[in-house]
Amino acid sequence: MNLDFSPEDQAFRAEVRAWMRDNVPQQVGPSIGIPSHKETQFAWERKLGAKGWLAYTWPKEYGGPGWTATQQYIFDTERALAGAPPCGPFGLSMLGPVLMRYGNEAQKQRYLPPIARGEEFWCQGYSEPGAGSDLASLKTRAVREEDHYIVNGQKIWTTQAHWADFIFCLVRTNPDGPKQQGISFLLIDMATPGIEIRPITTIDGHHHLNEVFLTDVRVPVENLVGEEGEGWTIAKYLLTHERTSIAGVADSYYQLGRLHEAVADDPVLSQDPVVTRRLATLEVDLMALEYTNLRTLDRVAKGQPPGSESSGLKIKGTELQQAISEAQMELGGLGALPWLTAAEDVHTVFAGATQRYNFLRASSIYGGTNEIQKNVLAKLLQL
Amino acid sequence: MNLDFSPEDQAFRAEVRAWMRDNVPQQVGPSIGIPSHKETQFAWERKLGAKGWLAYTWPKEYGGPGWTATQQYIFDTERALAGAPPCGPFGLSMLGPVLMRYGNEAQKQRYLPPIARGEEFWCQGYSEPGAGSDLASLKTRAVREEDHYIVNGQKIWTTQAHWADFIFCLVRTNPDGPKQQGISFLLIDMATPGIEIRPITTIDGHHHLNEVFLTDVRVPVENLVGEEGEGWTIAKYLLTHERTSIAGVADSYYQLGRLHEAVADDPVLSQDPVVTRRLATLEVDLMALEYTNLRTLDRVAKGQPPGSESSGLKIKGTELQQAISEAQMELGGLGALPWLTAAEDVHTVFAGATQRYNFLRASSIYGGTNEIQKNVLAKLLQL
Amino acid sequence: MDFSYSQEQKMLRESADKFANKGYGFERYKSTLELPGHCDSTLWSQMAELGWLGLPLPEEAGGLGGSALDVSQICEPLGSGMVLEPYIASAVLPGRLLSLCEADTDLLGELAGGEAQFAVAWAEPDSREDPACCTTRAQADGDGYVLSGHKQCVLNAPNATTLIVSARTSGGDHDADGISLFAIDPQSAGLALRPYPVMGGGYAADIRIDQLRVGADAMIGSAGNGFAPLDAALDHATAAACAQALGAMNALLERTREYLRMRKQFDKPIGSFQVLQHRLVDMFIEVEQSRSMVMMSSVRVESAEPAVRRRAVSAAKAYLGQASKFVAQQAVQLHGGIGVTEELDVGHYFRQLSAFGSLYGSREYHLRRFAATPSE
Amino acid sequence: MDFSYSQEQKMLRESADKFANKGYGFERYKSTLELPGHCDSTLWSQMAELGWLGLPLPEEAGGLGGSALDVSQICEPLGSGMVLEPYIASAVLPGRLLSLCEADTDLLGELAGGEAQFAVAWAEPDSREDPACCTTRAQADGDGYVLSGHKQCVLNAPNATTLIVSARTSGGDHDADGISLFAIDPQSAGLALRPYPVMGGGYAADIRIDQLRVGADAMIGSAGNGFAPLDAALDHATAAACAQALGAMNALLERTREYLRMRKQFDKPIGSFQVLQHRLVDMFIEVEQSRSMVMMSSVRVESAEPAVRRRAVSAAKAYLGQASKFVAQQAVQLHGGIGVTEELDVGHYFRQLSAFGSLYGSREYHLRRFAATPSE
Repeated sequence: MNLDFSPEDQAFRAEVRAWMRDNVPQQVGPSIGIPSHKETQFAWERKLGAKGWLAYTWPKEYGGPGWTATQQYIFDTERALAGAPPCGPFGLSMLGPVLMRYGNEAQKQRYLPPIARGEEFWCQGYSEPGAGSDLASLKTRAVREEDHYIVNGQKIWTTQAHWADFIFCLVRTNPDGPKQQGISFLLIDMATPGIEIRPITTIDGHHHLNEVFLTDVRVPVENLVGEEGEGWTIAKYLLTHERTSIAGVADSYYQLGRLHEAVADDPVLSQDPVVTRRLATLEVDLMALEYTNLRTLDRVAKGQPPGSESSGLKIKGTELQQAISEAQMELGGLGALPWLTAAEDVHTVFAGATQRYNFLRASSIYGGTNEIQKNVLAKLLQL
Repeated sequence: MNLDFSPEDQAFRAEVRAWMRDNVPQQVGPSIGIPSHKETQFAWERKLGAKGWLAYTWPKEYGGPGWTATQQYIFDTERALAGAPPCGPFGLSMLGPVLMRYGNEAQKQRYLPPIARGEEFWCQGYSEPGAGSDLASLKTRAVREEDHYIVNGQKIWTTQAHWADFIFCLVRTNPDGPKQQGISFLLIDMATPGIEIRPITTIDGHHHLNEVFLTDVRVPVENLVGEEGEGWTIAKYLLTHERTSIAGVADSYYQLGRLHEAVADDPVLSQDPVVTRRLATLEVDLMALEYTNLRTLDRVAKGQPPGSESSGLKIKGTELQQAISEAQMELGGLGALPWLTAAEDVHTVFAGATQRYNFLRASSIYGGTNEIQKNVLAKLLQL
Repeated sequence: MDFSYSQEQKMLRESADKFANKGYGFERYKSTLELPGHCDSTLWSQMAELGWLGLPLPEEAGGLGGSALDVSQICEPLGSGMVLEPYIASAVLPGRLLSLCEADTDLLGELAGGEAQFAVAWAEPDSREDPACCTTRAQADGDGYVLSGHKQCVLNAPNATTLIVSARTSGGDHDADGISLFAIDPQSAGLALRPYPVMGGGYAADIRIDQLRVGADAMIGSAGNGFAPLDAALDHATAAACAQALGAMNALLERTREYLRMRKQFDKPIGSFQVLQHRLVDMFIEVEQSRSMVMMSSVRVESAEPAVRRRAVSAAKAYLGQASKFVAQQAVQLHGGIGVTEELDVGHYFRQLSAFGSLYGSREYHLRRFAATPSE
Repeated sequence: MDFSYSQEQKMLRESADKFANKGYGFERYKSTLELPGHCDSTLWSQMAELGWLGLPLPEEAGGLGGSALDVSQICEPLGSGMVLEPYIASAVLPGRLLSLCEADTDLLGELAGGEAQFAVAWAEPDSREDPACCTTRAQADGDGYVLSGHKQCVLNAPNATTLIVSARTSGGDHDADGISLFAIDPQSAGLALRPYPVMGGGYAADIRIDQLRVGADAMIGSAGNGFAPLDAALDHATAAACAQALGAMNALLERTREYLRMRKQFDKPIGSFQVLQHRLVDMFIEVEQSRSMVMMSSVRVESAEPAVRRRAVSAAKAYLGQASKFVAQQAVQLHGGIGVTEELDVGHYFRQLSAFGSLYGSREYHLRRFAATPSE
């Protein structure tokens, strides 16, 4: 057993850290931990794309750097510790792996390179008003008419649909039989006539989410990924794919570090043993999560499937993100109460804390609520 | 709204307090909060019985003092604050109310007065190895043969069966039909041939519980309470009967008070803000429970049924008892670790803390686990 | 002992229920958020007409001499109806404060009539929630005073026609003695307000006071004796805020219960899942325990004994600080996606209860104060 | 980075698994509780033969030079098999301590061979878990020392043939400098042991030392420099105790899982109830996170950098202090009635984990130490 990164990996870390130090622009480092403006986010992603580091989990043949799992983890850690936001996951971590596995050659050629360069932005069309935790009961219909599908339906909770060039959608191509069957995976250009976006403002006061209405949207059949009816298999593949950064450990270290600094700067809080204890419990919990995450990384790096230790990463990770933001808000006291204040204030940890606290309530809901996660785990435990 | 007791009730309180101060013997005050030896417990109960205060919830006609609900509450509070143990509930709070409502005149005459005087001690024969939370699936059979029932079966978790003169039992008199039906309520003399007691030692290291085996036990038919098959109705009556002291508020105040004193005496703990905060949270939680309890008392005193506020009393009450004992144990540090030490040590709060902590794990299990309690509440909320 | 409400209290509550839940509602709440200062003057006048603004004031001053329990019967419905009008900041707190200082009745009359709006400026960036910590200084100067200092998060200051400011005329920064109170026109030279909306709605301001000159008649009460009435008035405001939070908690409980019964996933109501059932039960128990604490503190805050008053109010605020966060978090969680949007009132209650946690003293502040106040 | 165990470590674990779960078991545990000192000398000899007692000792001293990670591979099975033999108190802690002090090899040889039993007396009633707080004094006297003081809860003292006692030869009561270590025969005049069983099994004693005379050769290591090795050895013992607790936690998880699958109520396995399912999932997650902390601290405790070692061990003990209590409480709760009896091993694991919470530094102590130790 050896808990230290290899000399090569440490050298790699030093390289990434130096690059981040020189290249993360001040206005991109969203100290409140929620996505910033479209322009700054896109500029940052294109900068990474130009460096060849945007699609950091991809092999070289598709425009990624071809890093090992450990390098990917180190990169994401250094990104977070530099205060830079995560890159939009929809093209990178969701569609990318799907196309590499299920896409045909033409689809790979067409769609992967622009994602890796940061030139085309994707969103995800999974959830529907009646299909949240019970995703398989989705109703959006795609009816084939010659060389097109005609798509009708409604998607909801579509993150950054208003930024996106494309959406990948689960649609029902066959209304008969068990509900998991008859679902297909379609790529749709957001510029297609019949697509309407309605913004949903979330409780952090920002516009990240949308409803997407599809009315007689014509989608070329070559935009079908895999076979008709294979959509559920593809969706499940995606859900189990990403395990080494799902816990958000580095982002939590970054936020906890900012809280530590803010407390140290405060003459009263820094002398309060109750506050000291609260920060220590958060840090200890974060260490437990970190080493659990590293155990998973070690398995993945060795080409093994993630072990049972990985099961709790999302649950514990989101709980901890929420607990840290709650501590930021509460220790901020009255100073955390101003709402949606001007940008210059947001860069103190307490001023942005309330928005982060609100924003992060979604973290235990999206991608399968923590309750659903526990149902799944209970099955693994054969209950 | 008025939160203070009436002048009459305050005078009553002063009277009880004075009597307790003069009459609670040192060795009865079980500072570890778990039943002491049979002899001391019985002597204490008979002392209360001689004063006419043992059956403190009963009307005068049955040998109780005929107090109001408020006086009963005050009495129990003063008893607890004086460090005296609760009296055995089986005759007093369980069988007593059952006989008053369902017993015939002969049964009342025979059984109630000795309970009120502390001369006959009862235990409760409900649970069976296969029927814990699912009490209605009990299997102990009572078959009528002329003027006797022949009882065969096994009871478990029978508190103080080894102290008891009698046991009241739920038995199955009719094995057909829905399981809630066919259950009857029988009174059985523990001296009857065919009754065997096997002790169960609990994790506090003491002997409170027993298994009771019944083999061809002959019980006169006049010992049937109510009608044959009415046992389930009677059992449910009991479960909903006692609401005004179920939370154990005063006992928790007593234990928290002892912890406060021990902390105040300790030069390190008394100066630790983390400890101060922990005690404060416990006390605040206890106040919330106390005033919720008082709301129920107010309704009962006015002849109304307990309101929805009473639903959480047992859940919150047991959680708080457990939390206080956990604080006693943890703040005791190494001083709390000696196991089953000599009696003279037990009278410091820290030395008895581990036993209390262990003993109280049962509090969220007996009388319907807290999980079962929440199932019942969920039904009340119409989920 | 009696936990029932008087006929008058029931009528107050009924009237407030009607105002908040029928007359107000989510749409009105959202449109009020569009108004400057999040304040709707027609509603304020209506509150004056209903007698609510004068409720906390003594009868001698044209008020109704209402008790804290009376006030709580208004505040709980205001909370369940998410009414944004600054009833506590502009009526309860300054009303109690002026009454306790035996201030002149003109000010009280304006308050009761709804012509004036008030804000009490006591918190400071370094005061850590303790009204005795006051570094704002009032230097005697001729027949008046010159004030300098910095006040933080003064609720309703942007709407106020009169500010009541605590400033030290003697003593050290942390002394209870030596604090005086001044009624100040917010337009005065030497005052700089930085207004901002507060999470959950309502406006506040940070205030810089720089060599502000006031006459001797600006002082409310007597010199150096401002702490006692300020502390008591803040306790009244805190108890009222707890009642308001209870209203919001109960609304969230009701909405979540309805949602669990109505919303289906996997072909059955999500309320049939045991884990969600128990979660709702936990919320229910917290609401009931919080209700007990609101009753208790609304009565005990009237105690003539400061220690009794402080322990009661601190216990209630500490308890509700935690319970309200639990209820709000679980309400959002159980609503899933729709719970984290601004489209449903659930998210707005969530923000209001989050703000409640930090206003009128955090849980940590009140736990400290509770522990530091002897019980007998 | 590599989280896998070496072949040797796997073999150690297998052998300990066999010893603990096949050779030992609940019946042997209960019969050991009947023995004086809760100690079974045949088992102790067996441990010596297996090489476990010498495992933590350097090869120069006839030991196996095992790492803390090696030791953890013994301790986790000992925990899951509830083995009562004082492996940590009498082998790991004194073994590391003597090695770090470069004590003479005779003592180490006796330890490895199983002829001697040890106990380390460092805690005091007022030391509050900090080994630097030492009021026991060793006064130089001729060519020896005279010791006086009071030691608390000295694990295994009633069985020990040699006590290692910390006593101050210089400095103030709370100074890390000035603490010396002495090897003392427990039969010496001036020593009074008050022995008692500890919750969960095992014996300890409180020790009064009154004018105890020892020769200069009783001192282990050099005068006044005892704190550094004591602190490091205690960290080794703490890491080992965490591994042992992990074994017990995992055993409880397994037993509870089996019980949920087997036990029926309302005509179905209780494991079909969602609330109990999620509770078991919570236990499972806590066990996995605890396992990560045990791995981490078993490696980092070897760090030459005291700050790294302390942070790692304190983090692990603080985490497991809470996680073990949660797992133990839920195991009892989910077992219902049978869980609160001595008839099932569940209740005994529960008591052992309760004791673990207070031994080798409580969660509160380790959180304080963690926060006070700079991270870089």
